[in-house]
Amino acid sequence: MSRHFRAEVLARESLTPRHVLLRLRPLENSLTPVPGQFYLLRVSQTLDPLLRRPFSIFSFEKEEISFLFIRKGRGTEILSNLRPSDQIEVFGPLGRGYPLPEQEATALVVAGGMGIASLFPLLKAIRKDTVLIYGAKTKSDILLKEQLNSLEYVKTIICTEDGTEGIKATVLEPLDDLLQRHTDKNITVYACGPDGMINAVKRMIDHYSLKGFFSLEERMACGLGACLGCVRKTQKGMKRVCREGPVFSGEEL
Amino acid sequence: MSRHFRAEVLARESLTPRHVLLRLRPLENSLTPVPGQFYLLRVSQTLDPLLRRPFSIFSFEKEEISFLFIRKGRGTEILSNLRPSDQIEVFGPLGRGYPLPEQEATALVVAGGMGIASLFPLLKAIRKDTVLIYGAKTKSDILLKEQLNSLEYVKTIICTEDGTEGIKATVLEPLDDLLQRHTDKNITVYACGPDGMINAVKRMIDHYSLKGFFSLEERMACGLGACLGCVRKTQKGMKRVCREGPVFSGEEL
Amino acid sequence: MNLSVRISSMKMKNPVMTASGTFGYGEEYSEFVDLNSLGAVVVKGISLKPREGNPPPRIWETPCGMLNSIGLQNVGLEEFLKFKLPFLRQFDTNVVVNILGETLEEYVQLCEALDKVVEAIELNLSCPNVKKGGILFSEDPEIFKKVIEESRKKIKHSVMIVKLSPMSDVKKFAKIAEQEGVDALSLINTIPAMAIDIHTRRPRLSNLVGGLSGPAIRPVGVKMVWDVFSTVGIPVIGMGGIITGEDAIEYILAGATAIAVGTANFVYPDATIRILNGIEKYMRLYNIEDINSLVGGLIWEG
Amino acid sequence: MNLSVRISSMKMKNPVMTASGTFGYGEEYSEFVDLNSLGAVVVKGISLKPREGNPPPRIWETPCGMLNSIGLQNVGLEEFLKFKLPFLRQFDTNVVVNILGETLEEYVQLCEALDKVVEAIELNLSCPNVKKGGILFSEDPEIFKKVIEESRKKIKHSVMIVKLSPMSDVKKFAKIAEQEGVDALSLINTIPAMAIDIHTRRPRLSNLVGGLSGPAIRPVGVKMVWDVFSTVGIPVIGMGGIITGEDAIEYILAGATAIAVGTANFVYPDATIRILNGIEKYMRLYNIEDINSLVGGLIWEG
Ligand SMILES: Cc1cc2nc3c(=O)[nH]c(=O)nc-3n(C[C@H](O)[C@H](O)[C@H](O)COP(=O)(O)OP(=O)(O)OC[C@H]3O[C@@H](n4cnc5c(N)ncnc54)[C@H](O)[C@@H]3O)c2cc1C
Ligand SMILES: Cc1cc2nc3c(=O)[nH]c(=O)nc-3n(C[C@H](O)[C@H](O)[C@H](O)COP(=O)(O)OP(=O)(O)OC[C@H]3O[C@@H](n4cnc5c(N)ncnc54)[C@H](O)[C@@H]3O)c2cc1C
Ligand SMILES: Cc1cc2nc3c(=O)[nH]c(=O)nc-3n(C[C@H](O)[C@H](O)[C@H](O)COP(=O)(O)O)c2cc1C
Ligand SMILES: Cc1cc2nc3c(=O)[nH]c(=O)nc-3n(C[C@H](O)[C@H](O)[C@H](O)COP(=O)(O)O)c2cc1C
Ligand code: FES
Ligand code: FES
Repeated sequence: MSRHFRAEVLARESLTPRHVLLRLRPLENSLTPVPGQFYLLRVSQTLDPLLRRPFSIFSFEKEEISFLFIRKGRGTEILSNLRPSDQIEVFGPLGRGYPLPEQEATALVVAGGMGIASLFPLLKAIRKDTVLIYGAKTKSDILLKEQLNSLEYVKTIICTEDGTEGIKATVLEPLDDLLQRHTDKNITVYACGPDGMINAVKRMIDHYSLKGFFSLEERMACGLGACLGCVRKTQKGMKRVCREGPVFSGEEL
Repeated sequence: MSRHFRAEVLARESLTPRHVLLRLRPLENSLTPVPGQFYLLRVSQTLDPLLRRPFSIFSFEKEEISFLFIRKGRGTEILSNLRPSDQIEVFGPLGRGYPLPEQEATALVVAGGMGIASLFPLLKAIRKDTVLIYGAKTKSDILLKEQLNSLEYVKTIICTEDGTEGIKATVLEPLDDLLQRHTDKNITVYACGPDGMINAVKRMIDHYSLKGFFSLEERMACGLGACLGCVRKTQKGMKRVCREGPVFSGEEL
Repeated sequence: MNLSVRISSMKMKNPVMTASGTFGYGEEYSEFVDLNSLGAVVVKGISLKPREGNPPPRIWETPCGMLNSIGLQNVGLEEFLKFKLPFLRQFDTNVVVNILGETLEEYVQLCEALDKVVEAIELNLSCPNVKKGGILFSEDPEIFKKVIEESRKKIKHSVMIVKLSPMSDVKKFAKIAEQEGVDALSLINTIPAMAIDIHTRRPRLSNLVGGLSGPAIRPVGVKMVWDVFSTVGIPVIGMGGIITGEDAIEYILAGATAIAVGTANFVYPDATIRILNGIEKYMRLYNIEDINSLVGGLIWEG
Repeated sequence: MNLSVRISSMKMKNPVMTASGTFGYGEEYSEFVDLNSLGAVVVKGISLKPREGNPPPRIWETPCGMLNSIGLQNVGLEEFLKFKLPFLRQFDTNVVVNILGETLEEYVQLCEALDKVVEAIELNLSCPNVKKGGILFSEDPEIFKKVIEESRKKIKHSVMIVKLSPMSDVKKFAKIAEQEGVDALSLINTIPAMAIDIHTRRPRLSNLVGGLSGPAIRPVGVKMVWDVFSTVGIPVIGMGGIITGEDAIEYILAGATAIAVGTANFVYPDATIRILNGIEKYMRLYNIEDINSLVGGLIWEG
């Protein structure tokens, strides 16, 4: 059982022309991840691109592990050209995932764009009523509609910046709405998305004195806390996103 | 009609575990090569490996162009993993090929190991009685036996160093034999193979005052005569294998 | 959209040049590249007399790069003027001659012979100075200064470019060159490097040491261009590992007024045109009217 | 088959070390690498006081390489001795501490504190000297000599290693180090470089400049190791872009008695072990009894 193993491509599905679901079959026993943890995938057999690319665990079963990503640069481009039976080197699970909400607490999940990839397994794991606020630029960036609908405990509020799907708003407006209406302070907020969104959500939960967990992204090399490449400044100094994160609590940030 | 075009992989056939026949379909019109000319293939979509790899034309038809190569290092390894419908960038034909024997002359073709790849299309083009002396280390390095048998004008003498196929000899012994018996001086010798063999054949034809053409290999970058990377010292100074060669006449060398 | 730039008095229709030694004498690539569409063609380094160069093997591939030790092979000044230059003169582009010498006098003579004959002369000073026991002209500030001073006297009409070696303190050498009245600087030349065949235990290059070029060195080139751009007032020609238009823009933002394409020509015979197209695409994307507005456009509050 | 080598008085069971800054304090990789099987663990550069380093972003990928500008972040001497060293002491391997200072005094104090405590001390002199207006200790021969001289006085038991910067005349600096009684040299450190995001026009690293490492620089490292090996008599530790056992052999043939694995750890968490296995495989293939017989084994009649 090692955190470094080979896997075989089962399928590469295009959710949209830019969004890819990569389904892999581990060729060795691997550790069970917690939602919010991530893996480093080696994208090339050659030395270019050199570094591995980090992706949140999207789903994990005994015989299948999958990642959901957006084609962005060279690495994700190569990954999106993988074909069934190709092999790939996988390194993980790494980092700290999302802690589940405490017994009495309700979860409020805020996903910006690709943040949904990291939060989706959390939504599946929280087996009680949960609200998801899911925002993106436009209709075609809203993924997994069916899968979200089929999560029985989850109520989803979709918003797009241009109003082409759901309400025309950023995630912040429905979030503020909800928080204002719920005087119950036992809410735990989970957020993953662009830095701007993270900062705004953080300010909001501070304002309402709520508990929150935030997943951050930073460029990575080692994934193990050794190179000090992926740090973020926190209340307690520089913290490694790959080791102390990627999920940080509101107090830490 | 450009010498730089894309092609689609039709098939990658393994003649032996180490010898690969790569059959391509040009996606643009391309120029008709002469036997002995070569192409530079780009092996990777990424920047590593960076340089193109040179291969002699093995066969050329309107809809198909193919190369025969041995897996040697990183480049040929990647090429041998290509699959049908993959695309690849092809650059050629480049250099000077073999001139056909003159009207009255008989051709004597000497192939050492992979030299057969460059000489096979020549054997097909010389439409008169020709002797091929084809040597290699061992039985499994002797390729194309059936195809050679089906060339009606060609009489093939196979030799292996360990005697596992044909006669136990290097190409030099049957060659010397033949040349001693043929007092007719109107023989043109064609040779392609390792440098040691080329040098020995060259000495031999000089001894018998025969005409000869030799195909050389040197590491290449541009393939166009611009970088001066691929030179060989000749009677007339440094000559570029990619431009003045790869086929040189006996007098030049 | 304006793509034209000036390297001192040399006007170029766009900032794309070829890097010396990688584009032959232009002719070799003319089937793939319309030479009329290049800002300038920089030819293989020319010496007074023809030279044979090093024995093979002369090149070796390395991760994202290559080594070369051509060793100054070239046709010599006379043949260049007689056969190579007339070919290039058919095209509406600037001709830049890179020159190589083994003594101070050779540089001076070459400058004298080429002044006014070509639009620009680029001094490659990464050659061993035979009179000073093989030390490179680019290594010792005194020798460096002396060659430039004497060459400057002979270059009255053409643009004088000095090519900097990455193995020196580029800021220091750039300042010396500027003080001596050089019109423009080009950089970087290849980085000395070597490789060994572990099976034969012999060097991969007959000459043992070669110059590393290609994408591997790009981040080093970008930094040095920025360093020189921040130090001197004369225009900089940037090169080292440029493969795409985006790489070219990176160099321009770092301070290059023009850029040169080297090893990329081996990867794509029409690399210069691809790069030119890539530059135009970027300018359209960001609505850049004038390429000159990008030069040194790096945003940095350091 | 003998794989053991000696770096002065430090005996190593094999020539595989880790490169400072790429292997944390050993602990981080102990799940993937049995630290007992390494020749030595070289830890992240330590300074007297803990340091925060540069703000992110600190790394950027380049063709076959990467840039880093960690900026000396480390736990500081005290915490290292209290928490990091005891962990490493559980293993049967040598511990080498890479040290960083901003003044001559800091180097001297670090040497004093670490002498005898660890098997070897590696001076990283590619740090800016705050007292001399930020000039690097590795840049100026006088300053370089001075730090070594003073540090040497404090290192009485441990092996003293000086790490050379590729941005200097390595032969010259190697000679100075040898004359000052340094026990071994290590090279190369990263090459200063930079990259620009052409879309935002801002540097890819918050610090603008970073160090280039990885396979891209291997041919430069091999040459410098050969240059230093040919110049001095003390052992050389080679590094720069070693990814496979074959790369390690290349460095050894160029003159490295031991080699260090840096960026490769990020490509494969068990890179050190893979490299060790690769070295053994090569030795078996060629029936090499003793790894020491390969050191500087390049065949070259130059
Ligand atoms: C912990 C973590 C989890 C992630 N999970 C997902 C996910 O589930 N789905 C998804 O689509 N994306 C995810 N990302 C972002 C993803 O890693 C990048 O989009 C990807 O690395 C881009 O690679 P590229 O080669 O295509 O892009 P390029 O821009 O060409 O990459 C260049 C370099 O920058 C790095 N890089 C670029 N963008 C990012 C980024 N946002 N974060 C970190 N490094 C980056 C690359 O890894 C590479 O080293 C995650 C990032 C982190 C840190
Ligand atoms: C004109 C010409 C025609 C050729 N035709 C054929 C052919 O039809 N079939 C065939 O099997 N081989 C042929 N070769 C040899 C073939 O080019 C090499 O085997 C191939 O480049 C090896 O690449 P690699 O990456 O697998 O090997 P590596 O050893 O990893 O290559 C490293 C570098 O060395 C170069 N190199 C290695 N061996 C040679 C060589 N023998 N000649 C030139 N460059 C070399 C590579 O191109 C590359 O740049 C020909 C070579 C030349 C010059
Ligand atoms: C094969 C080859 C030959 C070269 N010859 C010369 C030369 O004659 N004069 C010179 O100044 N630079 C020469 N160079 C250096 C290039 O002009 C350029 O500075 C260097 O290759 C970096 O650019 P690149 O990475 O784009 O190739 C040569 C480079 C290569 C690869
Ligand atoms: C992330 C990172 C951090 C580094 N930190 C240090 C350091 O603290 N001290 C030091 O001397 N070298 C440091 N180095 C340089 C390496 O030790 C090594 O010299 C260099 O990376 C070349 O080897 P490589 O190409 O195998 O990585 C660091 C390199 C990297 C990539
Ligand atoms: S990626 Fe190396 S410390 Fe986080
Ligand atoms: S490969 Fe460039 S001259 Fe032949």
